[in-house]
Amino acid sequence: MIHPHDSVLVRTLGHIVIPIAQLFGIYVLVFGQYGPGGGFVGGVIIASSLIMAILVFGIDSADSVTARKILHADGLGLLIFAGVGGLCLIGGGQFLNYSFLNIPGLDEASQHYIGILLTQVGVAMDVAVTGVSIAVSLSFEEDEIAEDGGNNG
Amino acid sequence: MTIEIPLLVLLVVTAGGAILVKDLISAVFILGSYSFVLALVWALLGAVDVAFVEAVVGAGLATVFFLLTLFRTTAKARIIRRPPAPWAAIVGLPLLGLLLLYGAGDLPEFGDPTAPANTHISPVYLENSVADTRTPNAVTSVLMDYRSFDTFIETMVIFSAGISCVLIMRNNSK
Amino acid sequence: MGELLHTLIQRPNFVVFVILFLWGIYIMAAHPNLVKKLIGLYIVQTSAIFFLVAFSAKDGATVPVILEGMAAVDPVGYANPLPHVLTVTAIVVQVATLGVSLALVSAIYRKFGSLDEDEILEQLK
Amino acid sequence: MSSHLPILLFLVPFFMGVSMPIVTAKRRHLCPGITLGTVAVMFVIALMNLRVVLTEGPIEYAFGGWTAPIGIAWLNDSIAAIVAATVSFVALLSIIYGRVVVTSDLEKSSHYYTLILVMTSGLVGLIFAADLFNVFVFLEVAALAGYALVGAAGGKALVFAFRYLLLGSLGGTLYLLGVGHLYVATGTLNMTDLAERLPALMTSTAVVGGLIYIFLGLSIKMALIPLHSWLPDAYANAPSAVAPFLASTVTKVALVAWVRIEYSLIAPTVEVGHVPVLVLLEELGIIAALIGGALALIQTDLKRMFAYGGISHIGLILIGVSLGNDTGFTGGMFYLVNDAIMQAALFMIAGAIFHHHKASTLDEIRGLGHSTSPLLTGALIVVAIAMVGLPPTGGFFGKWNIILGALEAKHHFAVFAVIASTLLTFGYFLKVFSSWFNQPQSVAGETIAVSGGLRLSLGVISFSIIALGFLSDFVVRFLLQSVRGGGA
Repeated sequence: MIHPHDSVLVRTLGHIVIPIAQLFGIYVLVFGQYGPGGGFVGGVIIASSLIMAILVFGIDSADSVTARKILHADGLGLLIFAGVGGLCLIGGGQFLNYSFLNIPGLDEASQHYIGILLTQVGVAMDVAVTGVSIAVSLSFEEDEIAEDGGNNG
Repeated sequence: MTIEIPLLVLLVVTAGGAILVKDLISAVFILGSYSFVLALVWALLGAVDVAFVEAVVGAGLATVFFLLTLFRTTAKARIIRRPPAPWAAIVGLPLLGLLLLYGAGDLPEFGDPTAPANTHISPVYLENSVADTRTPNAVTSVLMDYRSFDTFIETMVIFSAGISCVLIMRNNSK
Repeated sequence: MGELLHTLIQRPNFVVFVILFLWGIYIMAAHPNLVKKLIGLYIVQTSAIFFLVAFSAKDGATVPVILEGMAAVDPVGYANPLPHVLTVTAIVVQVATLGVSLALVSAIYRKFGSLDEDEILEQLK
Repeated sequence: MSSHLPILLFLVPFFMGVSMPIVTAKRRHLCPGITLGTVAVMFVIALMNLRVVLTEGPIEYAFGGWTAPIGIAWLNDSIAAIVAATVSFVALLSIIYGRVVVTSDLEKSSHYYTLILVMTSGLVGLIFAADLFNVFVFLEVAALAGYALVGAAGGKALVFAFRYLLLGSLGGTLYLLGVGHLYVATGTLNMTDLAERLPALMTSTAVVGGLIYIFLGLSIKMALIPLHSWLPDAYANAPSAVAPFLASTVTKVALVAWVRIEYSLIAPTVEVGHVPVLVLLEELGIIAALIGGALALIQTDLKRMFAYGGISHIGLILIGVSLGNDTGFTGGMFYLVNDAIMQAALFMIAGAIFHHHKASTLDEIRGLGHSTSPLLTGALIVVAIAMVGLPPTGGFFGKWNIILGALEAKHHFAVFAVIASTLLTFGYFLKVFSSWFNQPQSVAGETIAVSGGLRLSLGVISFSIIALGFLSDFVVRFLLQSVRGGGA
């Protein structure tokens, strides 16, 4: 069992660092198409900020409510990814052929751009949720997690 | 090349440290620095995306996972004995080493721009990335578009890893 | 033999790869401690990935982020993106495997109270 | 639409598996039903796909609309269609069976069912993949789910799951290293493209080294002797409910991946130091078939014995596909289909015996033949006949074709190995039956009530083992289609 940290310094820094890390994660995610980064890195950074929240404030505290909630979204990111692919299938193309996303008013290359962006978001969500989920299952006993914070298992 | 050599030496040293250090928690921290040195080497080789992923995933997430596991063990369990060498390793490793040398015998020169890997398919990605997908970062466009199915499966690997962890830990806590 | 040594010295990347790969496998096979085995596995996996990147690097090439925009691109000036993609995928697979293996280690520790393989096998008998 | 069938076959279990934790968060009791329905739909799609391939021939599926060397391609040919149908058939029966013997804590976990479905879709992808790196990621999906399912039994199984994980990951890494060598030497990952570029490069040590790594990596995954050590412990301790599925599919599908690579990349004329590569592979198969059979003979635990039997059959299949002629190849592939079903049946029987009688070793099953349900005895006899390879079961025709192929290639030692492994199989089943029909030490009396699910799964699987014998002609001709179709 990992106990919440009671040093004031750590908690104050946590309040400052965690939102910055989350913001940075989102930045890396969105700008993955222009520079290094993308879904994986963005997702991992967001995951680590949430893990930090759990470690600093404890899993039951109000500050790690996002981290607790995110555990319920298991698989949602993957479903977004598959959904984009499935839309292409429905649109008449092959799986993940973004040309068949059929977004009105966009040429083919822009549809690919949108496709990449959406799938990146899916990847980031999946990575973030899984990162937190693995960290939580490695550090807490099943019954230590409050009812609403527990993973669906 | 000149900056690389010290980094490569550092790589071997950190790997050796992670392997040889007796205290598991120190070993994990050294492993984190190993990952970080690896990320530096990759950044030097022009693989910025890989370096970024390695720095965040290898040095960050992997270290966190290791530490979270170790924090739940007692200090007694973390004491390490000296390992005896099993015969399978003594026989198998030199063979594998010979195989590695054999396989590398006529690999293309390091960094050769005319090597097959650099001339066969990869130019297509570089030339068409912007026109096809409006994405200047060719790594992202290959990762999420040209070979997006691999990425999809990989995301599935991560998902099943998360599910697996929950299943294993939950099942055993009873 | 001398020729071989000569080529090896010219390829420090390859030498480092071989050292890491074999050392990692040795630790995986020989060390009784489960966490050390995982450290060995981690080193083996990263060394294989290292091989992939190091041997498809391109001299005089820069980061594969195309700056010309829609203008014609000269592929010689940019690093090959494909190995980077494979590598990113492989790293993430590696960390996923690490997560599952640590969950197994943790569960084993809870069940048997030890991280030492020989002690655990002793208990299994 | 028909060209999308493989991806549908992959997406159906994937989608249901991933949404399972969300859908059943409040209704946990729905999990088994959903899983069963999903796999049933899969089986139907696999049959439709079989029909499409039968009429239209091999179909290539380009993901994202990027054609082969640029993007990722799947190849839907007769080998893939048949193996995919087999895998979904085995999965269907294993899940029906699994509901009978599943432990209560696993049954309540939606993650357990998610992992089964994720693993199934991973195996489907592995069957169709025609891209070296795509094979790698699918290997890892299937393997990761496999480690967790073995470990889900808790206790001893955790240790063996950990060993399985170490060896399996090492296999994956070796495979990746091989892919790296091939990529650096040729610049491509697609198998068809590689097949065009490789013949000129076959003298390159990098290419040969790469192929050796790929083979080593996949040998670990398919448990080829001497890299088999993870398998018996892992499968003997895995939860009874998934053991049939794991034992029948994981190693076979890894072998299918190797067969694809071998068949498209290694021509019979390829030599390493004047020895044809295929002959080397055949020798490895012979060693595995003989040692595996011998090891099975000395086991006293039923599941371990059957696991070693499976290891020895992997060797047999490798002999068949490495003979370098069509007869041997189709024989090997047909035997692979049979073996998948037989392994599933064996582990179902072993699991059912353990479930009903708490018996797992040869000593403990002594005399059970007199007291247990005749269904178990009947199924055991049918599987034994098929494992030994007597007509009219499918096992006979597979072995027969392998022997014919070996005679055609004039490899008499291979013929000897097939026959010897048959005798070994006969030997260990003799051991099983001699204790099964032994006089009971104490009359246990009452006949156990066999539930409907067990009745159904064991009945159907025994029937299909015999039916495959009658279908053998059709299947072999169908397999020939992809052989004659050229390429892979």
